[in-house]
Amino acid sequence: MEEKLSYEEAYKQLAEIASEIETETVSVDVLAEKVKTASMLIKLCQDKLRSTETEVNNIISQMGGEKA
Amino acid sequence: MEEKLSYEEAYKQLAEIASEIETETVSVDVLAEKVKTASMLIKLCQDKLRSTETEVNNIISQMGGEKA
Amino acid sequence: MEEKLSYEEAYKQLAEIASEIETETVSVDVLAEKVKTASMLIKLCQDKLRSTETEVNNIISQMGGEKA
Amino acid sequence: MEEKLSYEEAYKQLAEIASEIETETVSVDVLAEKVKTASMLIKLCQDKLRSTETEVNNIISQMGGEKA
Amino acid sequence: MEEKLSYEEAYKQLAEIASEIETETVSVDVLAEKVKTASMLIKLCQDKLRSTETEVNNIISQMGGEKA
Amino acid sequence: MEEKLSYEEAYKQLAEIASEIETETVSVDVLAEKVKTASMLIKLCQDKLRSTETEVNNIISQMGGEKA
Amino acid sequence: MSANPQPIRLSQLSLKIKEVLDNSFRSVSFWVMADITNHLFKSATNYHYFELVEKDTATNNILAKFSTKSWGSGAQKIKNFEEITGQKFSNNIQVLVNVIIEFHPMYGLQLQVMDIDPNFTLGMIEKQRRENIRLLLAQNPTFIGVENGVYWTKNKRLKLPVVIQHIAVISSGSSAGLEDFKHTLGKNEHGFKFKVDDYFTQVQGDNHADKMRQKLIDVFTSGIQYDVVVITRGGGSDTDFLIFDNYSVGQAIAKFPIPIITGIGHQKNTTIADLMAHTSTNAPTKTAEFIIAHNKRFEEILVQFQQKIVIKAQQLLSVRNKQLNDVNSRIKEEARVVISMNKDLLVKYNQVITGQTKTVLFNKKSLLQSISQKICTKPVIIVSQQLSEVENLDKNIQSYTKMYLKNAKGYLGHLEKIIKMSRPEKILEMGFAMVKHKGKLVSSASKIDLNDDVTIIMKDAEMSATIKTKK
Repeated sequence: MEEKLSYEEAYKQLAEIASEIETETVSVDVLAEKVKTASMLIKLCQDKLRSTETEVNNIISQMGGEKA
Repeated sequence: MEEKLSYEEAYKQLAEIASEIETETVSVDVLAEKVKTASMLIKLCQDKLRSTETEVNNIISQMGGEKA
Repeated sequence: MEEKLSYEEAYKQLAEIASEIETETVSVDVLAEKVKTASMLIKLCQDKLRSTETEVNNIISQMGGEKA
Repeated sequence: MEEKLSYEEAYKQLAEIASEIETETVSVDVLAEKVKTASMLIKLCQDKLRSTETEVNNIISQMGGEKA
Repeated sequence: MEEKLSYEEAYKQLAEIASEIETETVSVDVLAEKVKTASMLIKLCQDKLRSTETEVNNIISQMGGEKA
Repeated sequence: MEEKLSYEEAYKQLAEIASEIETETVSVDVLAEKVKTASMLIKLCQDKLRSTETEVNNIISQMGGEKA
Repeated sequence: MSANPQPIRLSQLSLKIKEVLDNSFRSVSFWVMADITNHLFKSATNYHYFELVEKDTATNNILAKFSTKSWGSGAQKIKNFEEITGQKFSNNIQVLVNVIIEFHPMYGLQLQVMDIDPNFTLGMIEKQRRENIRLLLAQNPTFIGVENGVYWTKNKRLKLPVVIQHIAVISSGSSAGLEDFKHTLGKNEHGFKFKVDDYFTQVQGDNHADKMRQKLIDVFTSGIQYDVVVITRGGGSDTDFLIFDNYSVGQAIAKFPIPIITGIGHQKNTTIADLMAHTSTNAPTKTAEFIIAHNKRFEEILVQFQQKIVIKAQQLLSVRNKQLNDVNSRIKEEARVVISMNKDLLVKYNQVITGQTKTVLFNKKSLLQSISQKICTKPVIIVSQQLSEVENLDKNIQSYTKMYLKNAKGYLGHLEKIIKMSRPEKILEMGFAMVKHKGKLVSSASKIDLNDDVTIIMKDAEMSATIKTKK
């Protein structure tokens, strides 16, 4: 997911998470995970906005590495 | 059972027990047992809430730190 | 019989006896026996109730302790 | 016969005799005999009532004792 | 015959005799005899009544004694 | 014949004679004879009445005696 | 004309012509519509050299042609014209010019432009522009249209990516506009980074339209996923913007599959390119600002999401916490209620059983006592009633018997009286006499004959007599 994460996809996921949390349809069981994902998506987008193509690729490959 | 019980499921069971006791469909014979189950479920939910809260706060403080 | 009698069953029998005595439909021939049974059922219910109360109070005080 | 006569049966017979005497449908020839039977039935009922009362009082006093 | 005559029968005959004499349907030839019979029947009834009275009083006094 | 004549028979014959005389169908020559017969019958009846009265009074006085 | 007259010098001829022309045209000028060809501008002397021609509209054959020049105030007018119209004074434009006619012995007949009407050209441009718009609408209904007076195109309907980071720029190489654009992007205060690919082409002159169209195709065929295409041209002294009103450029923009942002430093009318593009700005720096603002907006949305998620997550936890506490207290309370209720019920039953049992026994005793009383009292009454009835019968029998005997005596006395009254002695006493005949009492004289002896019996004597007469 992260490899190909576009701003659109990030936006969509963030909007979903925000809506789920707002409407309290998110379970407590996954709330922390959702918040974490959201924070990660925001960070990723912010980094990407301020990075050149090369830097972005580095960030993404690092993150990919962490996940693996 | 406790290990795998989700917060939502635990809460649902709690609400059912509360409703049963409230509508007096619970027999005195099983009242103590029901209250015991409830106490266990409450503990489980509280633990889950607290750990989620801690986790969420950690994420938030990390986010705040980066933003500042 | 007493050992296996549930609170509900005991209570039900008690209610029946009380109703018979209240409406004076009970025969004098069996009155003493009925009163004896009733006294036994009351004792049984009281014991069960007391033990349930103790148990419930213990659970609740444990819960309270954890919450404080 | 007396031994096995229930209170209810005895009372019923007694009531019949009382009714006969009251409506004067009893013959003088058997009047004394009827009165004798009645007196016997009254005795039987009184005895049964007294013994029931004693028994009931015992049970009740025991119940009260436990309750206090 | 007299021995086996019931009070009811005796009273009935007595009443018949009285009626016969009153309506003068009895012959002079048997009048004395009828009066004699009547006198005998009266005696019989009175005796029976008195013995019944005594007997009943005895029973009642016994009952009273027990009741007191 | 006279001895065996009942009061009823005697009274009946007497009444017939009286009736015959009254309706004057009797001839003068038999009248004396009828009157003679009648006076004899009257005597018989009077005797019977008297003896019955005496007898009845005796019975009654005996009864009264017993009653007193 | 007579042939071969006195020859004159060429200069004399040209003088004669000049004289004629001067006589005819010296004090007049003409407003002439014509096309320009062979234009040459000497900026040092501010001289325009060109030809005014008229072409046949059908055949395009030249119908008339004059060598023309303009300088001085005329050249100044042309400069004004260029500024007003945004149309460079050059070949192949149609103009309305005020000309005077000059004849020069050396250069021959020439027209000099004294004035030029910018409005005519503006009208022509506008006319052409409108025609182009009309054609665009008419010929490309699938991707160009107008709704409520507003144009839509396929490009306009594309969604801008949430972030614009990879940009293809179509501009003329090393133009000030491009520099402005890149500079503004590069120095943005948020630190956003961009990747800009240049696609150079001439961005002026109607005749370069095909090249610009080709550049768009190049962008498309590059295979690079550009976020947007920027078409930019700075303002400056250049006045030729006709390329942006070109039909084929407009058409290419309208159906281009990547959002196009125009940044054309244009003071005048919005160009067709602006109308067809996704977004139009009026300067390259504005385009850059637009893009930065767009990205900033996205970042703001991210921040908003962040805030919302943080707040709502905490709210959610707090709500769940409250729910849990509520359920907890409910269960505690209700468990106690259940127990206390059951206790009360047991107490009630206890009371019912102890209290009511005594009542039951008391009631049974009362019933028994009342029956017992009935049985004790009533028989005595019955016996005493019977005794008095028997006594009454006794008395009645006595009195009935006495009455009976008295009556019997009475009946007998009555009969006795009747019989006594009928005795013969009683009749004799009343004065009657009886007659005996042959020893028998007779009541009829039928059997007594004359002279029979009869006995007459009276009260006090019997007498014998003989019948003497009989009637």
